[in-house]
Amino acid sequence: MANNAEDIENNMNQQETSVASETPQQPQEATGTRARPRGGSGGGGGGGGAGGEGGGNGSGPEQNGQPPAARPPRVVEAEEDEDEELTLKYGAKHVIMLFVPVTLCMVVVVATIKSVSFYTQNDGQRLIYTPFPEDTVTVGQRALNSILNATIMITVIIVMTLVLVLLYKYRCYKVIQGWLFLSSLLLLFFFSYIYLKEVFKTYNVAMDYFTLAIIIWNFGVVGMICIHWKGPLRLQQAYLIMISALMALVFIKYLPEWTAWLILAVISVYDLLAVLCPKGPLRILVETAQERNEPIFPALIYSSTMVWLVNMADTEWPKRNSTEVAPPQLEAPEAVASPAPAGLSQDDGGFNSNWVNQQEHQLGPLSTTEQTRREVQEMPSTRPPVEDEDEEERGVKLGLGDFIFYSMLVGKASATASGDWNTTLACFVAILIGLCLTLLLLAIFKKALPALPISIFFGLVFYFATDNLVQPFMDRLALHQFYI
Amino acid sequence: MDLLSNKWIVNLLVCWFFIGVGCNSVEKKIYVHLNYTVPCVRLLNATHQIGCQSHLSGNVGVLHVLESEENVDWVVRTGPNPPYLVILESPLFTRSIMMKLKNGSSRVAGVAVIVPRTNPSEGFSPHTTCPNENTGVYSEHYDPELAHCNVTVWNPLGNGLSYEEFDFPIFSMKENKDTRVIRKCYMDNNRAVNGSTPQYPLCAMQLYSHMSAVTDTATCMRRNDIKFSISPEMVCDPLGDYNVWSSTKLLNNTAKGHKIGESVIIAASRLDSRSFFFDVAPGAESGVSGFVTLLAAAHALRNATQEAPPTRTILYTFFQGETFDYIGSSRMVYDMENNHFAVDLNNVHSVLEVGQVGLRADSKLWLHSDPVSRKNSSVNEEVRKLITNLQSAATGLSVSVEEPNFSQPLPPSSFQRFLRARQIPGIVIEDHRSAFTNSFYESMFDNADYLNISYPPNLTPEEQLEFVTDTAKALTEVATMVARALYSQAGGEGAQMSSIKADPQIVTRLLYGFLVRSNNSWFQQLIPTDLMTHLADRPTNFYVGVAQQPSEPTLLVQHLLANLTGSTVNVTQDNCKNQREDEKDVDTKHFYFYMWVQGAAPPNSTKREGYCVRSTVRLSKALSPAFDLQEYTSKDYSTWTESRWKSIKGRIFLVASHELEMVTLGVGVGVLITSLLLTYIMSSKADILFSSGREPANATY
Amino acid sequence: MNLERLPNEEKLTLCRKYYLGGFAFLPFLWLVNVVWFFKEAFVKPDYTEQLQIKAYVKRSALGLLLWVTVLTTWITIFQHFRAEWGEVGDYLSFTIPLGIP
Amino acid sequence: MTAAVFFGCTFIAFGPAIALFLFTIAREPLRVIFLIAGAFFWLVSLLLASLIWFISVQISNKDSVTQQKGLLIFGVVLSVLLQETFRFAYYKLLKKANEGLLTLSQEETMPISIRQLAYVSGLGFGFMSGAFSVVNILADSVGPGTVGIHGDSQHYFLSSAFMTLAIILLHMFWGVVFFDACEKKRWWAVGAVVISHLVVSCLTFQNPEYIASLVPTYVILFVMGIWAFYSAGGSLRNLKLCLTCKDKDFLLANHRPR
Repeated sequence: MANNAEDIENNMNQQETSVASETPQQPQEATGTRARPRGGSGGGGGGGGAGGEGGGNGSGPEQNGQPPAARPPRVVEAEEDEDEELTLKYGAKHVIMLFVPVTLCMVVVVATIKSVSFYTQNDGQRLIYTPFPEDTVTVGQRALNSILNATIMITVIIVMTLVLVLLYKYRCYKVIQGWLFLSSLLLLFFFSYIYLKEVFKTYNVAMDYFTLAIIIWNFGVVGMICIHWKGPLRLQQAYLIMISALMALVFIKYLPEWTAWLILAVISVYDLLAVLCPKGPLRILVETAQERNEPIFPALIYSSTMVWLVNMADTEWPKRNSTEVAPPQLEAPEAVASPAPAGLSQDDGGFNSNWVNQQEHQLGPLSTTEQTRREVQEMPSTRPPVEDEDEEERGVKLGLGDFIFYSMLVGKASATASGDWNTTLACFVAILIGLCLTLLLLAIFKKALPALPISIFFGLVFYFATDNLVQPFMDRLALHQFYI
Repeated sequence: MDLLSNKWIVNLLVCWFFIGVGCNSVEKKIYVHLNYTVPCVRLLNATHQIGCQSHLSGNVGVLHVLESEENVDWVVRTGPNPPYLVILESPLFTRSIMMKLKNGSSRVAGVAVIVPRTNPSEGFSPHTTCPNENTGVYSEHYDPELAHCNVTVWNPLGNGLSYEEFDFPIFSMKENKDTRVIRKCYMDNNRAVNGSTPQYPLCAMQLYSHMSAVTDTATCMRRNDIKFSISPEMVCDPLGDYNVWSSTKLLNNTAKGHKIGESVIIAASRLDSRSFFFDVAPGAESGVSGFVTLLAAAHALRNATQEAPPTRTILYTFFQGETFDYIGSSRMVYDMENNHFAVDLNNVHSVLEVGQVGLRADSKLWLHSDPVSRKNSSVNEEVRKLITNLQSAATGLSVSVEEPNFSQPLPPSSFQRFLRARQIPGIVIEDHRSAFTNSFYESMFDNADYLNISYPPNLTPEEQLEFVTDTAKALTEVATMVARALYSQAGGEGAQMSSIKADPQIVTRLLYGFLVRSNNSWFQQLIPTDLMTHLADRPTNFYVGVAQQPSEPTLLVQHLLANLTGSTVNVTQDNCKNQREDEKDVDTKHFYFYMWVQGAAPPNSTKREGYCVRSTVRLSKALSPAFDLQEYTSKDYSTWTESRWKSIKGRIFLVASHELEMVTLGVGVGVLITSLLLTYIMSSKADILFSSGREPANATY
Repeated sequence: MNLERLPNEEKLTLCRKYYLGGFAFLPFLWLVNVVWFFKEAFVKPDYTEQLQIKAYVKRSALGLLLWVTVLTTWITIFQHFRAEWGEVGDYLSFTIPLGIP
Repeated sequence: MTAAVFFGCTFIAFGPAIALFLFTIAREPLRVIFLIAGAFFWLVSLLLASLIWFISVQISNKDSVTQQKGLLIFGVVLSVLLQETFRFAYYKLLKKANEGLLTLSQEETMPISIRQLAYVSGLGFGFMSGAFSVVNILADSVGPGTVGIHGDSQHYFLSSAFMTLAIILLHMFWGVVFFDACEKKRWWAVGAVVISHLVVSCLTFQNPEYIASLVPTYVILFVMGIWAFYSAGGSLRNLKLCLTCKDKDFLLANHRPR
């Protein structure tokens, strides 16, 4: 989310530069200063600007990417008039283009939660990373346990981040790639397997192994093709959504309640730090990526860019897209990868032991969701300047991690809130507002803000508030049929 | 970290303020959930499935209270709004009506039987006319004439309802708040006043009892074994429990198989019973009368056997699951044959089984024996001895024993399983000459009232516990007779005879505990603390249940037997729990069973003073051999399994007429379409409509 | 990825790869191929590779149809006879419905 | 079978709202965002109201039925007032945001007019309040049963749906009138909005006498509709024109890219 926050923003400073483009000094400072707060923005002034802006749109970054002086003023003039319109319009468009997939993901999760009891019933299994049971006698004990669980999880996340950074720093691309591929394979095949089984069980229908094999095989392989190789964008997006939904469902099932809430909270705080703290591991990663001037290893990204390109397709130079399509393809694998490893657990006994490595895989990439957001911002800066001018490039990319956490929050809300739809609704709106608010705040205050914290914060607040305050109130109202 | 702090604040809010936040009030407006519902569940054997089954999402039907048998026609034919959920007063719970409903089951969503507080006047037995027909000793090759109850139909009243299969749920309800609500709901809404069809909204009911298993035991056991999943799903469990046994002489229970020089007299009785419904099985006459008598006899024999031990050993055995094709006895015989039991069949000298002895017309008991095995002279010899022992034992008591005519086969009894293995002399004591006198055999009415265990009004539970009823007195006599017979049969000298007397106090307490309230002070004294949860304020349920852990009656009988036959020893609680006299003692546990009972509290304090009881009481598995041999289609062993289920519940509510529903839908669609059209026009014409600005479609209405 | 941006020969190779891939028991791939290249094959103005694309799309559609028929018949057979097959039916089953034979 | 009731009620309650959303909101990202923002503001107001209500319930004694009902009524009134306050706050915020946008953009016009904002935010309020008041009822309308075993009217679902419909549309109209009044500094109009909102809420106190509550509500709905129509710049003349379809000149006159 943060990325299209910055996305909007760079539109702003971009057209500010254009406003003040008579004096090439100002913009540089402008971008320079504005570059600071951005987590992802490596390499100081101009580069920083690039870092921030790359987020959504291919267009922004290069414009302040290379020193503004280098930019022909004419171009700026050309852009002027649409730019202020774009300021909000495109930002808004991007947000909407994210609303749809996020909503879809949440709908899938909530529908599953409401219908398939498997994901809500607690059969005592826990992730190895949340070893402390929550069915304790005293509240205090439970609180303590959940805190411990969350701490363990978050430390694991941080550790995995570091591991990834190191892997990247020493150019073990092959390792990362292969591992991601493998894990994505396992995810696509195994999670969908479990999901199917539970669905069939719920509706009490018979299914034979032959048909099952065909279904899983097709689903998995086509998924791999679409995500790792070439496939219709819609299909690719659908797969990414499904994957995050499956991942979220697994979290919802295997994370104890309080632990889940705590982890959500801590994750968003972690994201906050990752965005604003000048010396985060992500930042190091990003900077190295910038030095090497290359997209970081495939990231965990839902890309809406291409959707948009489709509309403009025929009017644009056909040449461009070879480079254009690159990012999504590269990004995709890890998108799959992160949740994937949870797929490692195909067995009934010794469940936990498996969860260990699953988690290790999982959490690593998950943590990269934030970083990948940053990375995506870098990517456009590596593109040839040819395609900078057209606004169609301003696609947004949202880490699948965000999908997962958003859906996890909403799903957990609908699972735990005693069959009350208001709570689910409230959490949903709160999260969308988290997206919107970043935009509104940007529109008002013009400051770069990370997104996950806001959404999750609203989500948590509204979950607890609605579940404990609003729900009884609305319940009484419904009882007497009063309307407010 | 503000997120955290905030979260915690909210959590604390929850902790403090979590009051008065009930479940959804609209749901409360719609549904009334039934609290006390007893379903009939699905059981399976080698060939059939019996019992009831609802859809996965429950069966919904419009309530209809059946007034008479003719009224069934309304349900299965003429009634205007099927399917119906039939409410039966228990007098109408007959085979003919149930069969009509079963055949018309497309229009029957379910049945709810309302059980009255008082027993019906005429007899009712949902069991078959020839209980355990195929697994007793009287098979075609044993004696064709006697097979299939050709000579005597033991349970003439049996209508076999318990062995029918219904594809709709059948629940039983006690007369209580629920039934009042149901009746009111029915009267208010569904009552067809003078023939006119009732108007919507109608009162309806939904019953959930979806059973997992299907077809037969072989199928469901096979599906149990298919475990290719993270969470393997069991669909059925074999019926079974534990037999309780105890011996007057010490038997090394660890060394199985033949005991040289050991000659054992088996004093048997059955523990379990059943009824049409799942967990109402009082079995007063069919089960309790027998084993209470045997318990009392065992107690009466304690001193005699300790002071003057007879030459032979008396083995008290209480068989579980006899109702379902002799699970307990067949298992014990199987174990004896395969040397898995403390003794084997060669050690068995004779068998004396106490059957139904609760109701005795003119105080006669009938000694049933097996005509086929008595053709063998030596067996006949022994049987005669046993009979004479019994007759001599009966002298001086208010009971008289007689033999039915020679050619009559044995009634359904555990002894048949022993005969099946080999020709062992034995007698089955019953209170009926040919057919059962018990007119509620294996039904929910076979309860304390039927044994006319009644107490004078305004007695406290404690007083009731101590009050000696006539039934208790009668059973005491029987117990005394049985005890003396056993003693002499075991070769004890006659001097002791007169001293062997059953205690009416014990008997009445036992009857009270098993048939009225197991949660009484006496039982509480005689059990370990961890069994307190098993005690309840209702009659014990003697349905055998599935073979996981010992059921309530088994545990009760085990501990009662231990207390009644065992002796208190001065052993610390720790040692007692570790089955040893003291720290260095390792081998008494082969002979003895120690248990720490919580005892009584002295009058001035509330803390109970526990003590250690040492006895020879043991539990032995009562799981049909068919499941060890994995012969799920076995002909000669019990193959009964009980299906699993997810939820058993029922609720009542009103259903709206389809017209109203359709109207609602129609209006909805209409509103949608009109608004779509209007909005489209508005938004297309918005420019003109709001000339001073484009304000689309906010004047739609 | 965005088809319109592809030069025709790449479209052709892509379509061919999808078509060939479909033979690995991947009817879904064929479905994707058909849907994805339908416009290319039948709507777009003619160009040199279009004929082949058309052929591939048609064959994919054919294969897809074949698969659909095969699967539906098999599933109907299975659902109908599973109970009668008894043991075999159970071992063929991925999920066995509860409570109904 | 009762799925019919579910869909029927859903269509009744949300049909117009959905239609409006599809034809006028969905295509414009900004509007969607402001819609959701409006929903959010309504949510916050409800949250505050229920917080106060909850605390008051905790300190009151829970046994006296009358007191609980009184508290509930108090809660309703409070939440109505809070809603209108938040409407005002939202108005202020939008003004601020628009100014912000205005400063950004060289053009005088902002990408979205205040009237559109009024309409969109009103609809947002309506959506959320409608959803919150009816979604659980809809969820229960699926089940086999219908209301009435305790003697309630069996038209519970239907009336709830119609009431929700009225509330949604009313919120929309209130939004338009309210913002317009704020623009023109006609505070009496603002007062009128608040009063009418209060009246509508208080009318529902006499449920389940549905006639007594629904009919006046729909009268108010109609009046507010007309008012909103005029304050949104509509007029009879416009209406005639667009009915008689002599609008070519208008199309030319104020044709704007949408």
